Amino acid sequence: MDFSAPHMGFVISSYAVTIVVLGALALWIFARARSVAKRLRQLDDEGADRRRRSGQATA
Amino acid sequence: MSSIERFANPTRFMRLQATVQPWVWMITLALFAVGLFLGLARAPADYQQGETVRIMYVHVPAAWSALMVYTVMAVASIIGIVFRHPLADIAAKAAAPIGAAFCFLALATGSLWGKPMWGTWWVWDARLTSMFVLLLLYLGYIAIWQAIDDPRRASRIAAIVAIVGFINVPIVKFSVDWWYSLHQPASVFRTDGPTIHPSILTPLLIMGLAYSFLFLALHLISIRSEIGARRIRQTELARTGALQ
Amino acid sequence: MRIGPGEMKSAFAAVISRDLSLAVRQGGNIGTAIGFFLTVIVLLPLGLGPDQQLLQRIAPGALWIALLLSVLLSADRLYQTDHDDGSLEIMALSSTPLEVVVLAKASVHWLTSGLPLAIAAPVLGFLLNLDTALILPLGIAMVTGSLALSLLASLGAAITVGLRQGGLLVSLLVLPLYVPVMIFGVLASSGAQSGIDNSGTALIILVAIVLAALVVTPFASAAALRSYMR
Amino acid sequence: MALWSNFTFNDGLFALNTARMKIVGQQLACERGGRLVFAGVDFTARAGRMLVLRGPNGAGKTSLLRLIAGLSEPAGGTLELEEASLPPDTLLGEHVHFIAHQDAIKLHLSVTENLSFWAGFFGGGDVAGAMAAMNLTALGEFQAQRLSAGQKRRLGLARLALVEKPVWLLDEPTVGLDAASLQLLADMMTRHLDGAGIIIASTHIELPVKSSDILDFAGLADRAG
Repeated sequence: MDFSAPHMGFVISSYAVTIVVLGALALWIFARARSVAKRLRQLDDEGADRRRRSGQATA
Repeated sequence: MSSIERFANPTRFMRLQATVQPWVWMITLALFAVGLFLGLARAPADYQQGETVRIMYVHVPAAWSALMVYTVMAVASIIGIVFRHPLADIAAKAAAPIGAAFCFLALATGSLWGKPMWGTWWVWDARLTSMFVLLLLYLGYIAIWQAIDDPRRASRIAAIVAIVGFINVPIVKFSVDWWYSLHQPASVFRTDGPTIHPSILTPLLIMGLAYSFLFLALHLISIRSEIGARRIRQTELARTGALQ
Repeated sequence: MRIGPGEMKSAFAAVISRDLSLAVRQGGNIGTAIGFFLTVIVLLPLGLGPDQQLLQRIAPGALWIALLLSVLLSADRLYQTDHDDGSLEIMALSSTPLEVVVLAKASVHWLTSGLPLAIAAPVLGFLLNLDTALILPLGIAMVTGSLALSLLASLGAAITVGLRQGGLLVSLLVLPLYVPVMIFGVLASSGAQSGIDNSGTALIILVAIVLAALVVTPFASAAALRSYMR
Repeated sequence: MALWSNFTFNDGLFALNTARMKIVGQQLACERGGRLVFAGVDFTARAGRMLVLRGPNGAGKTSLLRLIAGLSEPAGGTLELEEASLPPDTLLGEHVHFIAHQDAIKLHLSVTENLSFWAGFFGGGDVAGAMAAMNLTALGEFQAQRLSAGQKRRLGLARLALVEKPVWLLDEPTVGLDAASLQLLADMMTRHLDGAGIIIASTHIELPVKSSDILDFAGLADRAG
């Protein structure tokens, strides 16, 4: 590849924009996956707590 | 409760996804490595367009994938509406932002390619125009999901939007081609067709495959998140209901 | 199903006559459509300059844009009152399929916006220096194409009927569906303006698009309306 | 509507004989917006009797009526139409009069025009009789927007007398009615029950209608968890 070729800026920009957009998309998807997993764990813990407490109450 | 039954299948999906995910990522990365190597280091520069032709390796696969993802979305919507399968609705919803990103990339790189070729950032060329309409279809679909609160209702309405849009895509393509050929008979340049040289075609196809696998990888994670989000919603609703 | 064709016809007629008299009494639809149409036609030369040649060249396209926007704007709230006052639910509970109701309402919308505009457009075309040879083809293309425009706009209205911020969404959803109608509508009304005369073929394709819309939109709209009732 | 495929039909006579008709709901559950409104609701509505739904706001009375009408689908349980002489592919929806909170009237049409529209839509109906039943005859030429709230309600209720349908689902039909109109409604309901019709109604006040069963929603919300 010849980096001194004319219009090389356009080639680099299009690869850059691809990396930025796909990277942002992936990061957004990862972040969402992480926050959903975290909230699920939280809810699970709360649910377990609640069950334990109600179990003690009836015991 | 009925939700256990409803998520029986999603649970199976979660297990499958966890096993498959690392392999999909490996294949994706390998395809990108090979495709970029062949496209950037091995393939020759075009005798007419010079190095600019290399934009093709990110532009064309993005356009292909945008169309493919819309097809996936429409098929999932049909399955969702006919068989009332919640996983299909979720799959359709999860595909949309990824497809929209591909579509946006096709437009952005197309415009970056157009500037040196045509001297302007935007041309109402048949291909770019169809892509633009496809982006609008994606945005409309995403907006419907945003606008409707109840996921079951949203999935129905969004499915109708996706299916009608899917019927619309070939009609738009046909009409835009007609319109463009009438206003400007000769195509400025061609990126596909039988004249393409194998040294260019091979990396192009590999990049196309790489994009498809990237979609698969991201789609699987998104579906997983969406299933989780629905569980959260349901649990929270049940708990606030119990607190009343 | 046990529904007699007579019952369906009477329901169809009932909706049409009710909505027509409502449209005449309230004047909402017709007023919006004509007002918007005139606005575009008058503002265009003011924005582009009075060059007669230029205006003549863009006249068919400009008239189509005006038609399209007017139809879209007046269709926005097509099902709103029926949805809000509970009529739609009663209709859904009858033996008449909701698809018939959708067709009736789209027809009324066409009769009160698309049709009058399609008839008025060639006449108003003189403001844009429209080629007199194009008056008839433009009229025919617009009467035909506005059918598809009304059907598609009613689909957009059905999809957003239960939503508060429906306006923007309707435009976003309907715009892609309008692209083919726009293209073939303008081609069918421009005669040989762009070189070869393709208006005959374009008109046939326009008719095909109308038929496709006639098949798809009642089912899609009825399905959307039902989802909002659940 | 898909719900009515849940109905079983025991005989296939093509005459609409409702004398032995029963609507039976078993362990019904209803979900709205992902939230469980109620669960485990059992009821039987018999021909010639009125089933009154009682309970606090938000208990799901309206949701149950919409479920029976076929406007929504149950999240669990079954709804059955028993011993009805309806053809097996009938949609119950078309045999139902549903009076909801909205009166389904057009403000820019006159009283007569409003009823004539519904008569036309249903393929025929007794407009004059319906107006007489709810004492609207004198108001015939008035535009609906000039009516008071109670008069609008009466216009909405007049639909009941317009076309004969075996099942009436009434959601708070008495709201806004004065004593005289209440009596008109009660008379209309009594006539319907005497003709072996079914009425399921949610109401806060005692209606002067004989032979009613009560389904109490109080306490059902607790079972929803």
